[in-house]
This record gives sequence, C-alpha cells and structure tokens, in this order.
Amino acid sequence: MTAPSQPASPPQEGQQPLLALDKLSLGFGGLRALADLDLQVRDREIVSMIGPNGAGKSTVFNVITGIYRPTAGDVRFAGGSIVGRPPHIIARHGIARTFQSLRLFMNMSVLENVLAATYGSTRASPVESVLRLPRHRREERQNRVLAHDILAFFGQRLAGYRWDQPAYSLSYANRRRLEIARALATKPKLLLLDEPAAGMNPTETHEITELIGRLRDELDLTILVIEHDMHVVAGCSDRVLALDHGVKIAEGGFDTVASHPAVVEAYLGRDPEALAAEPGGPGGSPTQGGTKDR
Amino acid sequence: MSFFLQELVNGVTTGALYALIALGFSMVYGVLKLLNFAHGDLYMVGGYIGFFIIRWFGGAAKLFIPVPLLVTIMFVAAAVVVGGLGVAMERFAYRPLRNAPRIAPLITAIGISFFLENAALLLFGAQYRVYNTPDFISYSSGIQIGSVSIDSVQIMVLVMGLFIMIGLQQLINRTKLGKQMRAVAADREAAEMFGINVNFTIAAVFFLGSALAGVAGVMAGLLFNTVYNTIGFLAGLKAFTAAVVGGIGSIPGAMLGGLMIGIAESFITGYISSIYVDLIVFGILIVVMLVRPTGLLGRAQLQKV
Amino acid sequence: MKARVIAAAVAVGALSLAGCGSSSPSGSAAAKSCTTTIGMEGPLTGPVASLGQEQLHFAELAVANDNKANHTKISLVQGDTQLNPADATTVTKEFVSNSKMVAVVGPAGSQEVEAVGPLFARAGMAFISGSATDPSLTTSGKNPTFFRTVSNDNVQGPQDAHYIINTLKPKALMIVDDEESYSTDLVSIMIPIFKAAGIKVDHESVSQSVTDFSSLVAKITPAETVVVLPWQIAANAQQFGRDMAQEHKKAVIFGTDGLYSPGTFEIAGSYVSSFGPDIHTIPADASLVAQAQAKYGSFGTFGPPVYAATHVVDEAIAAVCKGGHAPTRANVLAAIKKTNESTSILGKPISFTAHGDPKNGQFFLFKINSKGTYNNIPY
Amino acid sequence: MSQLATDEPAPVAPAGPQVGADEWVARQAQRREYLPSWLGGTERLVEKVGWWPRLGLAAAAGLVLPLLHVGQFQLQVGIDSLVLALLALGLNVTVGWAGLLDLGYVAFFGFGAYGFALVSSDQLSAQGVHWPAYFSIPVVVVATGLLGLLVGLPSRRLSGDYLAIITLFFGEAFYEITNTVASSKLGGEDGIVGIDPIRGFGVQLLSTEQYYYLMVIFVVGAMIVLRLLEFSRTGRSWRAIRDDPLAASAMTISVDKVKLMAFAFGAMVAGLAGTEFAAQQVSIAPTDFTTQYLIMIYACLILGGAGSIGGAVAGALVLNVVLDGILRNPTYTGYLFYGLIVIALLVKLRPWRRLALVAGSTIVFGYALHAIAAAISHSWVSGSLQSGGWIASALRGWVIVPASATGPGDWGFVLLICMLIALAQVHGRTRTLLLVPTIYLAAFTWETLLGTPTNASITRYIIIAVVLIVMMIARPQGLLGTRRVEVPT
Repeated sequence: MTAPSQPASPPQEGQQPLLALDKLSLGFGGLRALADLDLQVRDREIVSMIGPNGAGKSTVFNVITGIYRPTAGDVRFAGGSIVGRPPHIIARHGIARTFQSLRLFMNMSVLENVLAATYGSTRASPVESVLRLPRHRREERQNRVLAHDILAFFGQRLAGYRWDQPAYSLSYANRRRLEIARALATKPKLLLLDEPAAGMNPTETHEITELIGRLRDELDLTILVIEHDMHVVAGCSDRVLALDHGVKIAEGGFDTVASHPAVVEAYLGRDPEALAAEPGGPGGSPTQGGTKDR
Repeated sequence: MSFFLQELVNGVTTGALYALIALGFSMVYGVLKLLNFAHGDLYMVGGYIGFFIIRWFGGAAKLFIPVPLLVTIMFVAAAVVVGGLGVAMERFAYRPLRNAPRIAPLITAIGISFFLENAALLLFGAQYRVYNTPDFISYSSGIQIGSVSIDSVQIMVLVMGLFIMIGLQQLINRTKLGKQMRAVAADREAAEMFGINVNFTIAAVFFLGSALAGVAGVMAGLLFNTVYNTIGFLAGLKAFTAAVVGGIGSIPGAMLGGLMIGIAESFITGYISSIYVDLIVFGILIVVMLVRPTGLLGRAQLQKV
Repeated sequence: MKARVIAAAVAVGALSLAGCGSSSPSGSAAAKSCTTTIGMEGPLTGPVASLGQEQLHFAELAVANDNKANHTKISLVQGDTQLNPADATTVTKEFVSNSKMVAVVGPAGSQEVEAVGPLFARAGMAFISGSATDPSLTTSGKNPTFFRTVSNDNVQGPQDAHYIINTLKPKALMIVDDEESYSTDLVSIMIPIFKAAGIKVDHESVSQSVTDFSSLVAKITPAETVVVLPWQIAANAQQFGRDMAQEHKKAVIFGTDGLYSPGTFEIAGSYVSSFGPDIHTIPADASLVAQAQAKYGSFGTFGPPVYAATHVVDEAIAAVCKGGHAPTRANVLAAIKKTNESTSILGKPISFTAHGDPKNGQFFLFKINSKGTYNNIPY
Repeated sequence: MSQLATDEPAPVAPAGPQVGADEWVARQAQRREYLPSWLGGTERLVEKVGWWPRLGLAAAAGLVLPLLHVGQFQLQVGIDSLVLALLALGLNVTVGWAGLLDLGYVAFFGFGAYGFALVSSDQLSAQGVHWPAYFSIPVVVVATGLLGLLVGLPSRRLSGDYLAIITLFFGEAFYEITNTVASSKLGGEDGIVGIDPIRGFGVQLLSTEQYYYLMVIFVVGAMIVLRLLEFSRTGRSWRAIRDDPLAASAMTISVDKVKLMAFAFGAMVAGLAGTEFAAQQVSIAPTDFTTQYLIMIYACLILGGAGSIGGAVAGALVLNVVLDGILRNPTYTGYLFYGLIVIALLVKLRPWRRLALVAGSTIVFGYALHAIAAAISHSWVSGSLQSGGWIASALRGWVIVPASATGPGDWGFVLLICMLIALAQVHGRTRTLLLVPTIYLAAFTWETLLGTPTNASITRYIIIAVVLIVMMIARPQGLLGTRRVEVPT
C-alpha cells in the first residue's frame, strides 16, 4: 500500500479557490437539507465529505452540479457564480461527477459510455455526422484517442476486450470505475466522487484510494469525495469536512475531524463507548487503517 | 338557470361514471406505475355482462324477477367476472413483465385492449346491444324539480358512485389491505421485505379496479342503453384524462377529475357546441399537464439522485 | 438437437408445399359449367360492422339463391374495408389482381368508392354498391365502371328537407351529424334549404361512438320542434329519443337511412327516410324475408340493396354464360350495363342510367307509430 | 488532462482469462440471448455477416423482387410494408433510441400526408396547388420536423408516462382536427382525393413498380442515414438520455435539445413516409391515421426489436406481409395457424419422448372424442371443416364440428383462453397433460369459429393482439433487438 503523495500545492491563504460555497442553504418544503454551508476548495486539493446518512452530502453535490437550485447562498466556480445554470452547462464549465446510485448508460457499451460524455466538447451537427464531414471525422478521432487513454488509466480493470460490451455486463466495482472514466471524458477541472468505494472489497477499496491520488497527481484534478469508508477518507484527503443535518460540524485534517466530539456524536449518538465497537467508524479507522503515519 | 342545472345534473352523472373507471385506472397506476390501456375494455365487458343478464332473466320487457334483484345481480356479476378478468390479465400478462423495461407492459396493455375488443366482436357480434332500461325502470320514477328532471337511474348512479368512492377511500385508509396497497405503491421492494404479500396485494388492486370498471359498464348500460365492442376505447380515454387531470395515482384526484371532465363535456355541449367537445377536453388535459404535470391533486415526487 | 432441426425443417417444408399445392387453380372445371368468382367489399369489422355483416349476409344469400336458379357456380370472396378508404384500396388491389374475379359488390361508403373507382376503371371491372349515395360518384366521370342500386343524396336531401318544411313546419330545428361523411354531406345539402325557408338551424355534431346525449338533448329549445338525425346507427337515435323523453322534450325526430331499424329505433312519432324499402312489407319478398330471418336473424334496409346488387351481377354472369361466352370482366361489365329487371327485391324495376345510377331514383318515407311499427307514407 | 490527449492510444492486449467475479459476469453477459434451438442457429449465422453487407443483401433482395413475376397485389403489400418500415424506423429514433414514449406519432405521418396532399391537389383552391415533388417533399418533411419540435416541447418538462399521455392526446387532436374541426378545409371524413403522383423534372411515377422501387430506395436510404447517425455524437446522446437523462445532463449533454432533436427526427421520417403514402394512395382520409395504425407501427417496432434499425424494418415486413399477404387468405391462415402450433411444439417440447407422447395422445384423444360425439348424435359432428387442402383431410374424423357451430365455437373460444391461462400457470406433468386437450380445443375453435370466412378479418386482429402479448412476455427485445436493462428510478 502506498500513500498518495503529499499535496502538491499546500493550501495558501489569499489564493483564489477553484470552488467556493457561500452560505449555501436548501430546503425541501419544511425540510432543511443544507444550512449556511461554507466551503472553499483550492486547485489540486482533495477534500472529503463525511457524515451520517442523510447529512446532506449528496445534496451538496446536487446543488453544485445544478440538479437542485439552492434556496439561498452562492456557488462560485473558477471565480464565477454557477447558481441557476442547467446541469449540462455546469458540466461543460468543468465540473464532473459520479453518482452514489450508479447511473451509467447501462445499455451502451463501455466505450460508448465514455464517448457520450464528450458531447459538450464536440460540435458536429447531425448533418455533418451523416455526411461524415471533416469536423465529425476529426472529433470522432480525437474522442477515440481520449477514450482509449482514459480507459487505459484503469489498467486491466477496464481493458480492451470489454469495451464493446454493454455497461450492465460489468461487475459492480467496474461500473464504479467506468463512471469515473465517463466523468473524466468531460475534461473536468473539478471531480465530484459520490461514494466511489461503496460496495467494493478491501483490495478494490485500496485501489480506489490510490486511483484518487493518481487522478490528482497525473491529471491535475481537484477532487471532492463523499465517502463512508474511512480507509479511503484517511488515505487520500488533504482536508475533511463533516456534515450533519445539512450543517458543517467540523473541518480540517482527517485526525482532527475524526476525533472531533461533534462528529463522533453525529455518527454514534452520545455514547462514546460504542465507538470502539464500530470497526469502520470514524474513531477506529486511523489506527486500523494503519497504513499511514501522520 | 334550469338549463344550467339540467346540464349540471347530466354532467355530474357522466362524470361519476368516468370517475369510477378512472379510479381503477389510477389504482393500478399507483401500484404498478402501469398505464393499463385495457382498462376501458373491461368496462365494455361489464356492459355486455349486464346485457346478457337482462336477457337471461327474460329480457327488458318480460322480466321474471323483481327489478332490484335484477340490478343487484347485474352489478355483482359484472364486478366478480370483470374483477376476475382483471386478475387473470395481471397474472398472465403483466406479472411476468414486472421488472421489464417500462415499454413492455404498456405494449402488452395495448395488445390486451386490442384482443378484448376483437374477442368481443367475435363472440358478441358487431351489433349494438340495447338494455332497454325504460322498459323496467320508468323515467317517471325519478325526481322532477321545475323543469329539471333526474331519473331514478341517474340517482342510483350518483348514490352508488358516492358510496363506492367513500368505501374505497375507507378501504385504502383504514384497512390492513389498504395499508398494504399503499405500501406496495410507495415501494414494492421495501413492502416485500416487510412481509407484505406483494403479489396478492397487486392482484387485489387489479380485482378492485377491474370490478369498478365492470360496475361502471353496467351503469353505463342502464344509463345510455347501448353496448358494443368498442365503447371501451372512448370511455377509457376519457377516464384516462380524468385520472391524469386529477392526479394519476390519487384516489380523490380520480374522482375530482372524473366529475370535472363530465361537467366540462356537458357544459361545452350546452353552451358552446358539441363539435368541439373532444378537442376542448383534450385541451384542458394538455393545459393541466403543462401547468401542473402531477395533476390537480397529485403529489410531486422528489427525484432521488 | 440436430434431429429436431431436421424435423422442424421438414414440417415447414411440408406446410409450404401443401400451401402451394392447394393454391393452384383447378382449371378443368371452369369449362364445364359457369364457374367464376365475385368479390364483396364491406365494413365487416369496425364501428359499423353490423351494417357490413348485414350486407355480407344478403350477398351470400343472393349468390346461393342465384346459383341454384341459374345453375351457375359463382363463389363469393369477401374483403373487409372497415368503411375506410385505405383498407378499401388494399382490398381492391387484391381483388383486381385476382384473375378469377370478374365483378365486385360494394364497397359500402361513398368515400371508399371514391378511393377505389380509378383502380376498378383501370382493371375494366364492374362494381356495384348497395349503399354509396354521394351524387358526385356517378357525375364526376372518374368511376366509369361504378353502379349502384340506391338513389343518391341529391334526391334524398332536398326531398327530406322539403317534407320537413312543408309538412312538419318547424320554426327552428336542430340537426345533428355523426361526423361521418354520409351524414355531413346530407347535412350540408339540407341546411341551405332550411335557411332559405327561414328556419333557424342549430347544427350540432356527435361522434358515432358517443352514447350519452343527455347534454345535447338539454339544449333543444321549445321552438325547435324537429330534430334531424342523418345517422347510421339506429341504437344511438333510440337513446337520443329516450333522453328527450326523460328531459320532457317534445321535438319530432326525423332520421335517414341508417335509422331504419324496426326493433331498435322505435321512438313513436318519428320519421325515417330510407334509400331502401322495408322488404318485410313487400308481399313478393315474403319467402326471402323468411329465409334471411331464419339464417341471420333480424335485418334492416342495408341488406336488400346489396342483395339486388349481387343479383344484378349474378344475372349478368348467367346471361354471358347462356350466350356461350366466357364470363370475363369485359363481358360481365357489358351485361351489367344492359341490366333490365322488371322487378327486384326492392319492389321496383332495376336498370341503370349511362352513369350507373338506378333509373327512377326513389326514396321511401316511414312514420313510426306508438307500437314501434314502421308505416310507409307518401312524401 | 492535456498529457492524456497527446499520447497515442496505449495498445491494450486482450487480457487472458482471470478468475473473479468480474470475469464471470463479463462472460455471462457475453452469452447473448438467442432464439430457441434451430432458430437461434440461423440467428448466429446471420450475425456473422456484418451490418453493411447485410443491408446490401437485403436491399438487393428488395430490388430483385419485382422481377420474379409477383402480382400487383403482392407489390402493393410490399409498398405498404415498406411504408410501415419507414414509419417504424422513425419511431425507433424517438422511442427505441431516445426512449421518449410518443403515442401521437401517427399524427406526424398524417401531417406529412396531408401536407403533401394540400400542395399536390385541387383541395386549397379551384385550380389547385401543384408543386413538383422535388420541392414539396422537402418542404413537407421539414415542416413535419418543425411540428415534431413543437410537440416535443412538453418533453422538456414531462417524461415517461406523462409524455405518453400528452402525445396520445396530440394524436387524437390531429384526428379531431382533420375529421371534424377543420373539415371544410381538409375535407373532413372524406379526406383529400385526387392527389398528384410523385412528379418533377418531367417524370411522373404512376405504376406500382415505380412506387415500390421508390419505397425501397427511401427505406434503404433512411437505414443508411440512421445507421450513420446511431454511432455519432447525436445518436449516442439519444441513447444516453434513454438510459439516464439525469446522468446525461451531468455529462454535458443538453438533454432538452437532444430530446427535441429526437422528436423532430422521428417526425421527419414519418413525414417522409406520409408524402409517399399520399402520392401512392391518391386519396387520404383521417381514418388512415388512427390509433389502430399507431398500434400497428408499435407492433412492428416491438416485434422487430426497439432500438435496432434492422429490427424495425424486419418487424414491419414480417408483420405486414403476414397480415396482408397471408391472413387475407383463409386457406393460408389455416396453414399458418396449424403450422405455428406444430413449430411451437417442436421448439418448446423436449425431450423427444414427451413430444411423441403429446402428439400421440392428442391424436387418440381426438378420435376418441369424435367417436363418442358421433355415437351420441350425428348432428354433433356433421358440420363442415373450415380448413381446406390436406389439413381438412387430416382433420376429418378427428375434430368435432357440430352442425350449428356458432354457439359451441364461442364457448370453445372462451374455454381455450381459460386453458391457455391455466397452461401458463402450471408446470411439469400437469402442463403436459393439459396440453393435449388444449391443442384439441385450439383445433376445434379454429374449425368452428376463428377459421370461418366470416370471422377472417376479426381473426387477423386477434392474431396481432396475441403476437404483441406473447412477444412481450416471451421475448421483449423483439426478433432482432438485444435485451435491455432498465434501472428503476
């Protein structure tokens, strides 16, 4: 097991953040999903979001990517506000995501899943495509190169002989990988990963942890991760953010957040005794994960 | 004023009928998310059953049993037979498709509708079958208020419609079966995990919904006298509109929608022209759907991401 | 596995061989007796199937009776048009390409005749309708091989309108079409005549599939003493009349052809004009009526004109054969043109004008009494 | 990301077999579903040939057909089938690829036909409007596409069943408008008559052959265009929004625009089919564009396999040729009926012993029953068989045909339906046992009710309905489609 490399550019005061959430609030009817959430993510930073189920983590993603519209507050990406933009425009600005409940194009082939995500970066009209005019041919060529490269990034896991198979024929773990590959094909600056390790065995979980590091190091991506598996959180994050009931309850390094009383309480209620009994719980993982010396 | 009232009475009666058909339609949609296109044809089958029962008991003019008994037999027989037909339909055609792509059960429903229409043509012939209701339920047995007349069949339809709707509402809100239905409608898999017999519940919904269509068929026969093999299509379409306008999957919505469509039709005929009835009714539907896609009483479902 | 493949292949092969074998014509029989085929087009299914079935029954009856009388071997092939021009076109193309077929009875609707006329003209094949009454079919010149045994709307529309104006004398009336061309055509012929006579006309329209008329009936004002229903479905008119009774409306119903249906439409005091006579009341037809009733049950006025049409074709074929010629399409067409029957099932002579209309076009008017009986009255 | 794009694609050798869940899943999925037994063998054989060669072969076969001394009627059936194929191709774009359930599709067909008819007849004015086809067809097709955009607008807010409903009513509204509301302009129930043939540049298409060839060209052309589109940016975006519109929008696809394009494209193909239909048919009427025909188009697409270009065409050809070419002839209908029973038994019943047992018992059962019935009353067996040819001689003395067949036939039909439903519910020995009386009852019902000439046209529709239902249960992906998964949302 290798730990991800150190953050290439440590957070500096005064540098403009790539993504900034400013007093973000969202309510569904009487239900408050997010309340006055502030978050700044700098370039090439990996930030993890943790919190119990229903804490509003995925809701943050949905607001950032334009699926929900915040009732108050602002989302600024690369300096400009993106609130109110439709999802596909936000995606074209450079924010890509994966979904907690896998949302692949199940009946399209592996390769086509990746190619479909190049829609925003291509321009060929249907007429050009039918007549196979130069722009269509050029774009298709470039897209194929891109897709090959992205899929190759996952090594043997998504190797060639599977590319023409429908996505539903992949195993659960590979579907998660393919979802990340598809997100990469939109050429993002910011990648939002919603529980990338869910449903994976320990080996695969480790691979994903490594992969997240590589994505930042090799592709210069900024990454926001939602994850329940504390091995992953501990293994890749520069910074951790804990949410509960739509409110930020802690932010900082992994160890700080994981031992923060509010976080412990949020996960386990007021009984600190149960902490040790929960192997995957926030208290247990830094030591059990044990691969990283901080 | 009396013209207005007369049109209102006519509209409410027709509307009650639409509401009954729409109820079953809406219930089935609630549990299976299936647009059961064959629902209107169940109504047609109900109409035929009523006709043949009249015939078996001597024909409209020469009945050899008392009229209340006859009407009871008609309703019970239509409810049981059509309900059974609905259950058979579900068991045979829809159940294998429960996890198939959405289009599959829809196409099957269209196929069943087509089958029922043509099977009825084959078995019962193309001629219009006539109940001849006035021969055994006299018009003069109704109520006359000024120049507004409400005949006893209309009264019966309204009263029965009201009772059925209240009963259904109670069934769904108060009984164990109703709770199961709501659970299955909300989340079939979760309901199954909680030990609810999903297959039984869905079959029950089909039975109830189809039985209502069968009852509506008999009512239509008594009211409008005529039954033939394609009456189901238009009635189904109208009920469909009613269910959607009211909010598909919602029981009070189906009632409201049915009454609205019935009254609208009546007033358009009375005050504008019969030529534009269908077009305006469809127009209402399109406007409702665009302004409030979930219908008047339907609840928006939060999309899970 | 392999064995099953072979077995299935053999089965398929056998079936297809058998199919080919039986479809080859049995040529030798044709020479001995007058053997030939005629077609019958009608709405055998669909919304007006009852009409088409009645027509089919009478065509079958005519062929059976005439074969017996003339010692011919005419067989009848049926084609379902659903009263739909597109279906009629398909069926007609099938008939025209059937080399054994020499003439066709039908189709039922004017719009269908319009669609298939050119096809029959190209094939030189005669076709006789027992119910298409649009005047333009014979006057347009597009249908040179078309004949009909019924008179056209140009006779019926004005005749009915004038009867209503002169005898029933309404101040205002309601006229309701059923959205089918037969009905809308008649309405468009009648409305100007009413308006010219100073009668206020409320023109309404309900589809044939509507069975609830209570809202429409509520609209009838006391001044409107006549309701004209040029409909094809008698059961609907009956319901219309009942809705009137229920809402205490006193207007008189005046219906046309399709409403002629004793036993179904029996609103007392109503009038029905029909292109066909009630053959129940024609003494000479008594045995035929009995025969038809025994075989098919009750019937109205749509069957007999088709019987007459089929009879015309049968006689033409018999005449050609008797003359020692082969019953080809051209021969049969020529013989039909020469038709001159001194009497017919319709109770009147049948012969055709140069355009194919029956000579001495005539409609029949009936008034329904309180027992539901239809009484023929003069116009 | 920049360094990625510059690299050449890394050559990835197919990995050798690995053990693990992934591999197992992958291998399982590779086993595509084929038709049972020998039918599947044919399927595999066809699959070995590539898509383009297959299209070439099919097109060549289509072009050669008229040279084989087929009659006018057969060619007409061919034209009708090809019109349906074109319609199914267009529907495939909207429904098969983009997954937008458009139940008003037939109105686009009608709009194309009416559009062409209006500018190619005397309908609009006394001397008429008579545009040449090279002008009118593109104009009408584009106009239909614009109408498609308009009708597609609600799809931005509505999806799934709601969209289906609203489009269904659009279709009904089209019928109402042409039939009743605008009847003075559009000819009402009579429709428009006297439509010009396709003409332009001094050429007129008049004969059936010419229209047949034109339709072959149009269908093959549409297949080529759609195939090129399927694996392009647009085609992928269509299929992406079918599988998951939300994910598609997160992946830079402008879902609204893509939906509208799918609607417009489907509508354009339907409009094109409409112009050909009007020109070839000479007259059109509102009844040409009813829900019944819509069901027919859907049946074609479903039978062939939604999402597959070849499937859409094959479905249309098979269904329409069967319906118009075979089922209009009572004798052929009989062959088809008994043939299907035999084939179904051959394919489904295994092992051989069981097949022989069922066949044997059915034969014995029939003769026994016939003998008993004959012993009781002669009138029970004195009716005449409906089937002709060798089937009749094979069945005589086996199947009971009462003198007056109508009543027993009706009950037989009802009983047959009950038996079939029962058959679907039981398994094993009971099913085998039940099969014998069911087969016999099927033959009885056929000879007394379904096969009679009077009921021929009703039987046709019953067969369409049964095909739709059985197809959906047994093979929802259609003849040529691939099975699809759908993630419930």
